[in-house]
Amino acid sequence: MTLKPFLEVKNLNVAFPTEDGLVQASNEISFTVARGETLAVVGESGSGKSVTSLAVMGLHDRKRTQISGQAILNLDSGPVDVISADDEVVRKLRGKAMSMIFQDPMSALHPYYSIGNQLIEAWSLYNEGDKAAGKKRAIEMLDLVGIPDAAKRVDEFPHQFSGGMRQRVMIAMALINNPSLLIADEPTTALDVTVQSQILQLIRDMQKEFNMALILITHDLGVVAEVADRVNVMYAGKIVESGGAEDIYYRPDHPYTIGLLHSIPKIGELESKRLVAIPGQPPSLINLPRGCSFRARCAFSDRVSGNLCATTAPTLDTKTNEHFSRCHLPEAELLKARKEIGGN
Amino acid sequence: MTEPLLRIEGLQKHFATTTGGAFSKVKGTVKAVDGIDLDIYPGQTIGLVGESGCGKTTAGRTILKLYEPTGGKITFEGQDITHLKPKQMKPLRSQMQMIFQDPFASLNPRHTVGTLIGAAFEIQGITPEGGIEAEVQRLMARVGLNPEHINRYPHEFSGGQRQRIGVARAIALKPKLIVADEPVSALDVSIQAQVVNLLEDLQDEFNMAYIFVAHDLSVVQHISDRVIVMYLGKVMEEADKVDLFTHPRHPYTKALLSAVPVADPIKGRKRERIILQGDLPSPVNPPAGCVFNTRCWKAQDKCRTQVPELMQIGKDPSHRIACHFPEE
Amino acid sequence: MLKYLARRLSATFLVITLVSMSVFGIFAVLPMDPAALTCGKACSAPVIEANRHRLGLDVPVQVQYGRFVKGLFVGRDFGEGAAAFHCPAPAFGYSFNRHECVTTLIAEAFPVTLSLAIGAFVLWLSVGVSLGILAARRKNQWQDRAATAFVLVGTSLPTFISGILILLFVALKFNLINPIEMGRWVSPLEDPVAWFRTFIFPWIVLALLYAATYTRFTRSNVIETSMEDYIRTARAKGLNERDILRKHTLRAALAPIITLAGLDFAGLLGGAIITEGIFNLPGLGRLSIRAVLRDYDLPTILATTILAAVFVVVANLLVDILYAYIDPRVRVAS
Amino acid sequence: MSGLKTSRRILASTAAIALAVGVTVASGSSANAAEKPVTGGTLYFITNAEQFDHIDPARVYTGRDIAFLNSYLYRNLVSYKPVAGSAGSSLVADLATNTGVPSNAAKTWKFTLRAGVTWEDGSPVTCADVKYGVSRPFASDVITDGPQYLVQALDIPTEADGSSVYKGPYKKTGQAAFDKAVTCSGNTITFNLNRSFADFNYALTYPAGAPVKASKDTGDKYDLRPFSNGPYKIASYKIGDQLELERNAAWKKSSDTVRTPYPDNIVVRFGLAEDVRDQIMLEDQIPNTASLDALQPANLRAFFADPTKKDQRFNVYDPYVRYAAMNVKKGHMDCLDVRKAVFFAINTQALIDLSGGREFYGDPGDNPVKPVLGLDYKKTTGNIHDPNWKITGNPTYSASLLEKAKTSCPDAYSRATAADKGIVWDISNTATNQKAAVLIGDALKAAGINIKFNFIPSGQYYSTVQNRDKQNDISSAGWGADWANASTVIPELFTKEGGFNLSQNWDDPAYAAFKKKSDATKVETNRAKQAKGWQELSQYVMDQYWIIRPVFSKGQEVWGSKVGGVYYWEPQGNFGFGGMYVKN
Amino acid sequence: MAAVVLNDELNSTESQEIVQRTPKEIAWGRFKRNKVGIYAGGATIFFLACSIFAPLITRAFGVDNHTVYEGVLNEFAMPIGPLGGISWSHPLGLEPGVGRDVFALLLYGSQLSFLVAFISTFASITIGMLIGIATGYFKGKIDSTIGRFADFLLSFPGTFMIIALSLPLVQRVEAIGLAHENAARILVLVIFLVFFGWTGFYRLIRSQTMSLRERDFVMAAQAMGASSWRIIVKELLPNLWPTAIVFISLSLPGYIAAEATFSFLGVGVQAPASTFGLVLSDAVGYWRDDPAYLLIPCAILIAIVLALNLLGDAIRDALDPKAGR
Repeated sequence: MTLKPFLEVKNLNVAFPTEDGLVQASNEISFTVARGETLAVVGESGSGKSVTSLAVMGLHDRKRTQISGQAILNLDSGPVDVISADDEVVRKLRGKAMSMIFQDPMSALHPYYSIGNQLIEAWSLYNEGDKAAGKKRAIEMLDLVGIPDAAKRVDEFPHQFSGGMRQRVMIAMALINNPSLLIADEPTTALDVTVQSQILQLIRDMQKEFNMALILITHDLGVVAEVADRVNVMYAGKIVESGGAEDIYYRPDHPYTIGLLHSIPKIGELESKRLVAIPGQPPSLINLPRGCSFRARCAFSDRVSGNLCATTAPTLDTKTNEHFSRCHLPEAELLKARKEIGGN
Repeated sequence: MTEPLLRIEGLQKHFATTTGGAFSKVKGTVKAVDGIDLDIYPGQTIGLVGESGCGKTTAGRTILKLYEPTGGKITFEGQDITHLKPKQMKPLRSQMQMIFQDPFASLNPRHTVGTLIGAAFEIQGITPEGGIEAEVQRLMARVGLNPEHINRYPHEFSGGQRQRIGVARAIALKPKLIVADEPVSALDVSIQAQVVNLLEDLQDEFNMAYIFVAHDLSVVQHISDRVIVMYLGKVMEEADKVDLFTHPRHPYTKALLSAVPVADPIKGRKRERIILQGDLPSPVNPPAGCVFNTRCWKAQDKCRTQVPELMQIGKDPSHRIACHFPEE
Repeated sequence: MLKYLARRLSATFLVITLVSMSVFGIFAVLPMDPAALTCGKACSAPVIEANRHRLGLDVPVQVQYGRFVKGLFVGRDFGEGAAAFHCPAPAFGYSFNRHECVTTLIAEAFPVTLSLAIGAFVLWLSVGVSLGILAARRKNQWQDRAATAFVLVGTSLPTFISGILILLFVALKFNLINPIEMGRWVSPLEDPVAWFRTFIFPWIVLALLYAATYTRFTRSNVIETSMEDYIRTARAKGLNERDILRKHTLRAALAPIITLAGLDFAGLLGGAIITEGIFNLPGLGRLSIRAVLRDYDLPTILATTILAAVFVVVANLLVDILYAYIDPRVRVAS
Repeated sequence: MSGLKTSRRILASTAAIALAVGVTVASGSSANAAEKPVTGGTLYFITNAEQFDHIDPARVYTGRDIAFLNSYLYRNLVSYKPVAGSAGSSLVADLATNTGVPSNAAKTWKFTLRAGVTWEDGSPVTCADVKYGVSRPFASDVITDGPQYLVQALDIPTEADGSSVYKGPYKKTGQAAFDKAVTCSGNTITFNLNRSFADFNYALTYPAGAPVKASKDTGDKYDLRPFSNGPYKIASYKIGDQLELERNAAWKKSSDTVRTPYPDNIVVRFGLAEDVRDQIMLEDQIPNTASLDALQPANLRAFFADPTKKDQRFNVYDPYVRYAAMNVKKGHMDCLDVRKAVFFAINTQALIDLSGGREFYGDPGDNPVKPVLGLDYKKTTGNIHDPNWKITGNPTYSASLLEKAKTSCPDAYSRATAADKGIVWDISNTATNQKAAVLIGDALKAAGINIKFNFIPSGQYYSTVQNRDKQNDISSAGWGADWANASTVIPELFTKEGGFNLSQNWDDPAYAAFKKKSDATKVETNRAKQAKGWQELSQYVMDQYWIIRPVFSKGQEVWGSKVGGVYYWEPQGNFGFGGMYVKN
Repeated sequence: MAAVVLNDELNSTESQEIVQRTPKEIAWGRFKRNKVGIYAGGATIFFLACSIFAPLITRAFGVDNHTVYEGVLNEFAMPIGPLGGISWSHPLGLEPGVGRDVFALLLYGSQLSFLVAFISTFASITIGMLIGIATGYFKGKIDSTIGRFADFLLSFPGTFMIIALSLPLVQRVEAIGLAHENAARILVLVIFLVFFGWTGFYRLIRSQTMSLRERDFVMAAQAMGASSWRIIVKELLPNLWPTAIVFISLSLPGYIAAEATFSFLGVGVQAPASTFGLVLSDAVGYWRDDPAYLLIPCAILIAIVLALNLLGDAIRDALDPKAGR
């Protein structure tokens, strides 16, 4: 991508102080997204993917969160750093410059207000015009996201919609002010697989329609493969690997990514070979061990010379252009590892 | 193979819906499960798939007689257990067990691991050799838990470990049949494989039969010998795994398969997809005729009026579908 | 919705019937003899018998109940000959101790209790809810702790103590009320200032008690609601915090308070026995207590008890309807 | 104390009765000769009570209420003279032109009505009105609580159960018999009695003999608004709130020799909290106010200790004797030794102190008849004059009496001493009585007597204990003579027919002789002989310990600085309401 | 909102490396951190101990609750000396009118208050628990009937009914010979308090049981062949205890206050026994002359109820950190 990235996240850290200690939820996060580009963030729950995006949206309670680093939005009017900007400035970016949709469409809409009401509210924040104009726009948006009979359903309440329909409503609401960036946080996790494909299709269509930068957060590698241009793989609060979708799927550099790709059975592979499991559990984010946080589960840490994995946290090394990985494993060992696990 | 371990014929489970409130009345019935047949043999795994609300979980629970069946017949090892009372079922409970989806909800947070796993022995009044505690520790070791943690509480374990506790509890009495209800769908991706592998290993070891209830087709494909596809309480298609995945005949099965995202950017994007329109209809008020007709691209008038019979199709005698217009 | 209403209405009616029947039953089986108690000095068996007849207690309890119900719809006659008189519908009976139709007594007492209840209600609701919101917004800061302290003092102080302390050591001590007019019913339409002065201390006493509950309830509801996904959605839309609180958080957080408030209010309408007693308010509470302790005035006892229960039952109904109006989930489901 | 307690909250309803002769102890009157009464203004009365017990003339029986209503609202054939001192006990003609003419050995009484007396609507008060008024108490199902002298004395046959054959003006059953007993001829009304009744005209000071206009009678509801023929009429009356009187324009001074109405309006405020009432009086917050109740003991002391208030109070012996009645019916206190043991054990001093001390509560008495009755009172022997009696209680002597009872009446002994039994004492449930119970219980325990208290809600106290089945072993009570003759005390309290017999003494072996003597004394027309009879009967009552520890009680009244013309009206034991005015 | 994310993160990152504690330890740890709770607990123990050891304590002070002291009241039966006769021998002064020791009256009075409160609380809990579990677990007709009955009960004016009915009921209890005097009065009061009080706990337990029985662990037990009895006792009860404990701790102060209120209204215990309500209703008549007699019992009653409330809050926060937060 040659475009100037719309969002530049630089060295973002988010931590929550708790009774038991400081939870380092995201750690040294840097990435960029341009308009029209889809960045997928993959990782297990607790890997810090939601925390990062919420930080970009400025949705963390600053009193209870320690945030450092930068998240710069390159707006037409000039760059704004969401992290350091005033609450009021950030608020006015939300919904307009950047929007977000959430995992659970069942609870993300206010149960007491009609769909139309909630859409109009979002619209009127950034548009002059009376309610009728807002409603017109709301119906238009509902139509666009594929709600049948939108003019009638606009007055209905969330509980009268199915999960898939609600997610469409959420998308309509997020897009009603033509945002430049859409963050979709596990938008299909709560949905059935047939509905999931509808929604993914819709998100793709919408991205084209609005030429947005899209950050798609998910744990489902299948979903990522279908929509992502680039992929960030997160583990224990850090980006462990980042690259183009094909790089990640065909040339994974990090043992975690490799393991992940092979731990899921693939449709069509009918011969029942044993799955490759990543042993152990993800580490606690409190008092993370020194060194590589994946070390305890990594099958190859013994192939790294010395005690490097235990003592030194790997940095995000550039392997090839725009493909980074946080691993001490030498190139040769890596190729071997790919073969050993995946057989390709 | 001779006598099936378990035979299900025309199993039905209907729930009454009420109006709620102080003076509730029965409003209607939800036909959560409306006619399932299956035979399962020792060592076999049958996958039960479908989207949420299709009745697969209810089916699993009804098979284990955790719900009283509304209709049909359940035969376990030749014995008709359809209408056995809970007390009469008790001795059979050691033969058939269940693994639950949610490892948080299925373990009583007030009990230690030892109590949780040991309960099976206690309830059935069985004292294993060496005592319950030793046996529990042996089981813990078998499912990959540290036996020293016998006195810990569930919240001290991660999700994957908890699911291992659930598995240990289910296999404690060496049952012949286990209904696994979405056993990995609540687990993190990296953990799912661990549990799937464990289940496979245990099956090899004890020759148990599994009824594997899941919505994730890829996992079902991986673990099952035979697959039943359900939609709104009804069986749409059933076939041996290979047949079903290579040559699905029901439009719904086909759509379901095509909707599964493939973790391969090039292949995945090139793939021809069938995107079903609309949502699952409400089970309270299912469509007339073929229940799938509202979302089926091939639906004709006949589909809206006539309920298709579940019939054998193709060469394989065990491949059956319920469709007026099967795929080629 | 109409069907739902009809069903609820008939259920409510049934409950009211059951309540009135059981109140009748309970008082009928008691070893109290109102006829003997109102017999007076020249008491003898025939006089007691005559009294029993006069009070309508000489017939089986189901007949008494039948007369009661009939009286509610068509009115009732009492006494004989020149001493006869009529209580128009809805007649709750006749109090021979107060020489009035019970309906009249209730009609006189009700505005007092209503004033007490409404004022206290407004006060406790406004204080309780705003304190609760403040505490929730300033969670774990001094405002929260102050509100918590208020809650604890409020719940710990029985009304009979707070009432007496406020009456003796505040109102009387500093001449804040006109003693000879204390508790006298003044219509707010005629003299709003006097009305306010009559009720302000009772309001404070009741509000102190109830506001505590509401502070606690509001606080936890606001905190809980503000953790809801849809609040995050509102924030993600770009809504400012004030609107989020006003339009999104409070709407959902305060809806359950309707149930609580409705029932508390209805409970108070039946009479605040202690507060009315302490502040001399001639409301339903004092009417009923007087009927028990001074006269054992059975018709009044029955009427006030049934009425108090009816308030609660009807409030239940209204609260449900109101809730259905506020919460579309309930509305559409029914 | 345990005598009749005019409860702190509610005036006990049935037994407060007027008395003829009073002795003023402290200042009896504020009527200052130099001061001229002022006409006009509003006079307030305040009370903790919720209402007057009754204001229907046929039903009112409380001294205070009679004094109040008689002064303002309605007139009797005869009235007590509205003056201070003993002169106040003399009768004056009121509606009648004379105080009654007896004949036929005082079995027939004639009164002639005064001309020009009118009702508040201007219609004249007729003989028929008086006759109708007298007929109303016979309707015992409607007209409850009033005095029964007329019902009992009029010459009308009775039914087997003792009730009159005449059932009152509403049912009119037996009307002929009544018409024979009370006759009108022009302005003269004649009462035919069934016995000699030398002081029948005193009985007519009760409004039960006052006229009622038949067309205005509303039966039970007449108790809310009686039709006035006095100087005031009711502007409004709401129980629990207030009674407001305004001038009756139809009343003419010329027709009334008794009343001089000064204030324009009279307002009685009911239901004031005791603290509020006391505060108003202590701080003189509303100076044109008089309290209808005595203040709470502590506040009373403060009021009387304040020299600036010396003209705003009096403290007098009231008409009452407060006592504990022994229910001597079999199975109750049927053992003289036990009765005596109870009496001698009690710490009288503590009880009197509890209720205000001798200064405000009263003195230990020795007689059911109060000394203020003069003729009929004679110091008795025994009881408090017994050398073994100690004012603070004598548990030793009491124990020795019990020891005697062990053999003389073992049943009663075991009831009184066994831990699981015990003597049950009825008492109205007031804060003071709760404390009295503690004191009594403590004192009796020292003597080895096991006492239990049955607390009864004040409003229901007398109706409960007068129910012979419900009455327990001992009942606290109080009684005052209805007029200056012990015929309104001894027969009322100690004969079966009496209206207030709490001793249930008719099974006592001594009863027959007692009853015979009482009946004879009642119809004795020689006043000196009669008095001797009462004295002997009183001594007998005390010897039998049918009642114990009488207290000759005191009453206090207080009023504000702007209230003038206050005096103690002895026969009613209360304010002389008629003279009160509001100072400028 | 941040907290939601925080919780998610924490739950999913729990691993065996963190030293974990049992639920009891967690609750206890949370409780220990709450200073107010600790003080309130201390105060509660103090008040309870004072109450239980009333005979010993009063003996140590050389007083008792039944002796009518002589020479301590003046001729108007008012305590001699300042502050209602407070002195070394009578630390809280004397009862005007009678001359008993206020300190002893209150100590023994607290015994009755605690007695009524404890019996009422435990009876309500027991009934509510039994019926709540039974109806919540078995559902069906009985459940809806009892539910409606509970609604029905709630519509009655409880306070008034207690006042109106207690006297005749006490008489009846005495006539039957079930109990006498104060025992009968306490019995009737407790029966009333429980009769109108069990529904609250019943609803709580019922709704909790309903949600618990839908939890998979109940089904897991059923799948193992556990009887309903075993499920109730072994699976449900352990999860209901915290609710019960919280409820107990929060209803005790309520019942203490209620007992005092009813004594004040003349329902319940009567002289010569004493309770806070009796002493207070007596003291109201003396407030001008002897304010100490009113204010001291007031302060003590408030302190007890406050301490119990604070303790209840602390226990609730410790056992059920989400409620009320």
